[in-house]
Amino acid sequence: MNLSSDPMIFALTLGKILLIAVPLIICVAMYVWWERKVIGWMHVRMGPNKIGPWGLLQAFADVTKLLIKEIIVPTNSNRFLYFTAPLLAVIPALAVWAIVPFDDGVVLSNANAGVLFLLAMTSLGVYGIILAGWASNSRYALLGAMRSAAQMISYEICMGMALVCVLILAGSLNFTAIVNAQAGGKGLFDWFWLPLFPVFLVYYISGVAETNRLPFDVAEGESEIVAGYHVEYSGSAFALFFLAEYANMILAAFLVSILFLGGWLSPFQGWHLGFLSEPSWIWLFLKFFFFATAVVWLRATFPRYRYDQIMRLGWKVFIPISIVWIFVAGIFRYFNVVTIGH
Amino acid sequence: MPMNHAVFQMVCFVAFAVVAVGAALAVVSVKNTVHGVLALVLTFFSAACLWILAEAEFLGLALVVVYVGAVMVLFLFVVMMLDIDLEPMREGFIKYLPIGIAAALIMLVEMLGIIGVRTFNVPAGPDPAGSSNIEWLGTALFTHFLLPFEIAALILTVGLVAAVVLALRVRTFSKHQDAAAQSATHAAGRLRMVKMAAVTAPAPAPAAKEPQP
Amino acid sequence: MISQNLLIVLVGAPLIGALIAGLLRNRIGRAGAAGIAIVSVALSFALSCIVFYQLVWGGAPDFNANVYTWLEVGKLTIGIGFLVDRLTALMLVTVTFVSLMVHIYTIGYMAEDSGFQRFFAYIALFTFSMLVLVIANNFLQLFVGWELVGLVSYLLIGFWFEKPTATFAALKAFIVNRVGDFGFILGIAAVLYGFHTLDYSVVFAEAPSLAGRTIEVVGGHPWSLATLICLLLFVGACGKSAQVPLHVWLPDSMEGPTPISALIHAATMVTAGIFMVARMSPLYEMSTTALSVVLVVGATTAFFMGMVGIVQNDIKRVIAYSTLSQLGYMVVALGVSAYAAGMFHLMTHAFYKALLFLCSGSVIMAMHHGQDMRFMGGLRKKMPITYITMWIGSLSLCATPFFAGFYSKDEIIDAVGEAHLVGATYAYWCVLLGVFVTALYSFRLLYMTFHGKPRWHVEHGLHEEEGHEPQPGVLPHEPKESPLVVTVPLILLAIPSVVIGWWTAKPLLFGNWFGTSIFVLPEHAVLPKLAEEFHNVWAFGVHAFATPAFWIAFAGFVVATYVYQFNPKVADRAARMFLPVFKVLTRKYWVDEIYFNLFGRGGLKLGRGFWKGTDLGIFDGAVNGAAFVTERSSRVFRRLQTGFLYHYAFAMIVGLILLLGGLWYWGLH
Amino acid sequence: MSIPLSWYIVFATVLFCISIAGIFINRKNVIVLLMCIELMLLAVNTNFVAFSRYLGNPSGQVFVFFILTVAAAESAIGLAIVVLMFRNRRTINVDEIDSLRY
Repeated sequence: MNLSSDPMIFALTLGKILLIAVPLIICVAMYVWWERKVIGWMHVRMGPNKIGPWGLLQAFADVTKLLIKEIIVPTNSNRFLYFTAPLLAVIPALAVWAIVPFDDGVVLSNANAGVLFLLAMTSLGVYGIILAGWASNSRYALLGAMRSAAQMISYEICMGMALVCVLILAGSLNFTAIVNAQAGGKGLFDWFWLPLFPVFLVYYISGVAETNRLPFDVAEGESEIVAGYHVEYSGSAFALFFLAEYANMILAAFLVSILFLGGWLSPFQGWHLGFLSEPSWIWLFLKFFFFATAVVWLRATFPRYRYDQIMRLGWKVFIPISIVWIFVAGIFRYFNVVTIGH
Repeated sequence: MPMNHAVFQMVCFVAFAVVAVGAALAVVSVKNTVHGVLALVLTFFSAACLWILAEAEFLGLALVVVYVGAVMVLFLFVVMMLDIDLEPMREGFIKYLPIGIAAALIMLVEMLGIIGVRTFNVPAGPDPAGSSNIEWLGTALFTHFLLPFEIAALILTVGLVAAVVLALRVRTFSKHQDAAAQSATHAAGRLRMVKMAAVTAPAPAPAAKEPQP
Repeated sequence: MISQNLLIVLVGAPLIGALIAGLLRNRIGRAGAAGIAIVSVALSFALSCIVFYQLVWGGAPDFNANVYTWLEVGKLTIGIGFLVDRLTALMLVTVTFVSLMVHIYTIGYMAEDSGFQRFFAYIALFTFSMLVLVIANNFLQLFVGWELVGLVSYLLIGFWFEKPTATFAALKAFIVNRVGDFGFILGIAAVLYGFHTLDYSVVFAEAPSLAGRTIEVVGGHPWSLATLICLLLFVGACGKSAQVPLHVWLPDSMEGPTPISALIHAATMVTAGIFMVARMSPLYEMSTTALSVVLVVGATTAFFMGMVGIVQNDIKRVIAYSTLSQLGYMVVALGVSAYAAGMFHLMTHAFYKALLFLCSGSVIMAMHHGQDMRFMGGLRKKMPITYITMWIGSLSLCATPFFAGFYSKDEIIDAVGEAHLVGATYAYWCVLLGVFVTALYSFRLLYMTFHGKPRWHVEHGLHEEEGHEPQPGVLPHEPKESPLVVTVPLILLAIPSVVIGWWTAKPLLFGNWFGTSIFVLPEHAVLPKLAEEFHNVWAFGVHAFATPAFWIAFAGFVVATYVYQFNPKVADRAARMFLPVFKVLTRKYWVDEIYFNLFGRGGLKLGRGFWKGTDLGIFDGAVNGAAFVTERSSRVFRRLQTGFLYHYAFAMIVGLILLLGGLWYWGLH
Repeated sequence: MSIPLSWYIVFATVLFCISIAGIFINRKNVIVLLMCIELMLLAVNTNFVAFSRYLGNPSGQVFVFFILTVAAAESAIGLAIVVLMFRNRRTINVDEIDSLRY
């Protein structure tokens, strides 16, 4: 609350927000480009290569096109909600970044209840989707919204459970504290992915599923319901959904790196390899890059699940695994099997 | 002009409170129930902010997670999916409006009279010693209130089961895939191998004996 | 140190065994149930031995701790805890050993019974209950164990629930025990009143403070609190240990399978009362009145119940009355503050009486479940092991010098002789003459069963006839010695019946072996006086030949030998000659008839009166009237129930507004 | 903490009264009734939170925690009942739900 006491600090905070939001939006654009490039390579084709060097400016061109397109409002739709929905989708997706740390101390708000904030914000995302589907006055959109919302809620549960495992081990709801709890002398074996290996996988896969990415993208399955909840959206309204979805994907990759792979800690920590053993934001971004690329990789590799299979995977496989692992984590913590922090 | 910390908090309180009250008025008065649900979401959200202002961060965020993120979504689902004819629901709205307002006002005056005036100028208690609100609450919850906590967990489980049992509808006539049955099949269930002698006597062909027409 | 976990396993193992054998009885089969029960009890026995060793030779201090807090009511905290001192340790070993023997014996005895697994579940459960009872460190846990053994006893007496006599006997045992338990729980309440705690250690430590305290149960008549507590508790002991006048259930309980008679109604459960009184010695020492009552009741039981044993024809009933008589001896010992002697007799009795019962069970098996001694005889050659072991048991019972029973019983008689309480003289004559009676019925039983000519005959092919009512004395084939699972426990029990006194008599009786667990006031102490004349067990045994007790017992032997071995006609003539006495004895002093007519019929009449007058008239009238008024008035009131949610909400809110207004108007104070 | 306790009390009271008015005027729509009840609970919870903060005693917030739990279960079951009711009677109009009347 100190931001109130001085207009300078107020302005500074505003600047920080911009410093996070603008690169994030650029990152989304680059991520789209990178996705198309990687998939292109995997398909043995070129990918975007016309606009800018290696097609780098392709994404920006697409954005420009979207922004200047007309937004078509379907007849008999609920106009107010139709325009509110994309905002409801994008605001939480951006707001989460307030508590994501990029290095020790480099975070907009080092809140104690960071993880709770994360849960609160991610649980808001579902509103944009339901409202978009309902307000569009379209069967396809409504069905897509239903699927999407059900899928998100389901996978949020196992993500929450997986988070609980991390919280039990780290003993804190603060992201910086969680990362610091993974510090130690055994390099990457001090990170939580090792004691929490099953929930690490659960968390990552749930992250992919929650963002409705392949192979879990039945919500927008083209062959069945055209494009999901945003089928009636066009122009900048659609761009907002797009932005929200990709920001969420980036967030998921970041969170996996922070929660399970030591954030900015070096994989060689404690091994006395000079600068290689030092913690640095570069490590965090390398980890993030790996997981972000892995999402694309998954998309290029796996066929789409059937809808009931997705739900079964979430409810009957992931949730039981993560509940069991909560007990295991509790046992680890109680008997000090895992060393926490230095 | 540098703003005082306390004044800023008060401004925030007033802002959130006004939004919350306005949204609550909308909840009880809007025509479209979907809008009502959304207004209620806004009320909850503002109330959560007010709680956070009162340094109850955990409960504020829990309110968002539990109510905004789960319960209200459920409401939204139900409202959207049930094909409700809203017109008869509004009957008597105008007729009962004065009664409702009167009752609310009387209650308001009475309650403020009883508790409101007593709370003016109550100084805040000491800050909970040093620790964060979450630790504070957690310590209380897992020591003195451990049994109620477990009972609450039990209640949630019962609620879960009850909701499923109530809303579950087994469609007997619809055709659907039974994934379990599908994956449980194996060759033996589909194909029966019958052992037969390699050579059998050819059956007498009755047709051959009949004269061709 | 005695480990707490060890004790938990010790007590818990039979429970686990019982649960597995009982709940999974169809899953694990007969062998599985028997195996699990025997293993669990054997484990308990082994651990009991370890505890005993640690306590007696290992120098471990007494164990007294709460394991679990059961409930807290106000300032009263009741836990589940263990108190293991020498008294408890002795009981642990005795209980688990006899129980183990009975378990093994049961394999043979119950081999053809369809309730085999159920039976094992019950006896393992019984072992658990008994352990809970003896190991308790507070009154409530003692009571829990007390009730549990009562329950299992009920289940086991009525084990053959198809037999009406068995269910009747079970019911009788249960009801008579209720009377005792009622007194017992009142006693516990009195303890709570007097000490504000139920913990043994606190109660015993504060027991001397009871001395002058009184309580006015009936206004204006102050009663000594100590006497009240002790007498109420003794009522419980009377019920469980079958003392006059609550003895009636024990002979009938012989309807249960024989292993049960051995385990519960001879060796362990019935001794719970003895154990309890010994455990409460610090309380009993505070009240000479209570001790006198205990003494007289015990002496009466010892003599008069033994008399009934002489005229019984059912082999098990003879032993049952013998048990009553021996329990009387133990109670007598308690009454003269010779608690150690009582406990010692409890232990020796456990061995030889279990032996006698199991022997009789063996005979019964040989006679194809015929129990009438008039149709036995001449079995000596047919079943030598049973014959010899039963002789050993009987000799021990009759206090033949150098046998285990001798040391305990003789000591009790001597102790009574030394005592100066009110009623001590009466008690002395009772126990002295009781010795004669004991010898008489013991040898009568032996002669009628094993000696003389067979009074049975064999008819082959009897089994084939379905639904054939077995005639007494008619056997389908020759009686033969029982299998090994039966005879081995007999032999194992026969050994301590002979020798256990040789090493234990001196420390237990005179060596202050029980230490602090038994408390005796110096002016009551009779055993130390006897200790002055005691040199060693051999001299004690030889000295017996100079005591009246031995010669009286010998007289009993001679009479029995003459009458039942050489000149059976004398018995009939004696019966005719002393017809009134004989009738009194065969009708067991008409106690059952009195109870039945007084309590049974009287209760029925009372109940009928209540039913006709009070229940139908007053209560039903009130209830029906209330229903009538309700029905009529609700015809009016149900108009209020519109079924509309908003009407209810409206009523609630109006009520709330009124409530708040009232609160505001009259103010909050 | 610079906001007076009375502000919270007034706020909660106003919220409570609004929900009472809501129950009166939306008397036919079960879902709005349920929402009004949630609103009432929110008002009560706000009081709890404020008092807990001002007394420095965590019990109030623990209570809110339990109320949230029970209320979540309650609305899940309530909505399930509403769905069931709609499925069976094609209406959620309170006026038509009167089969429990004498």
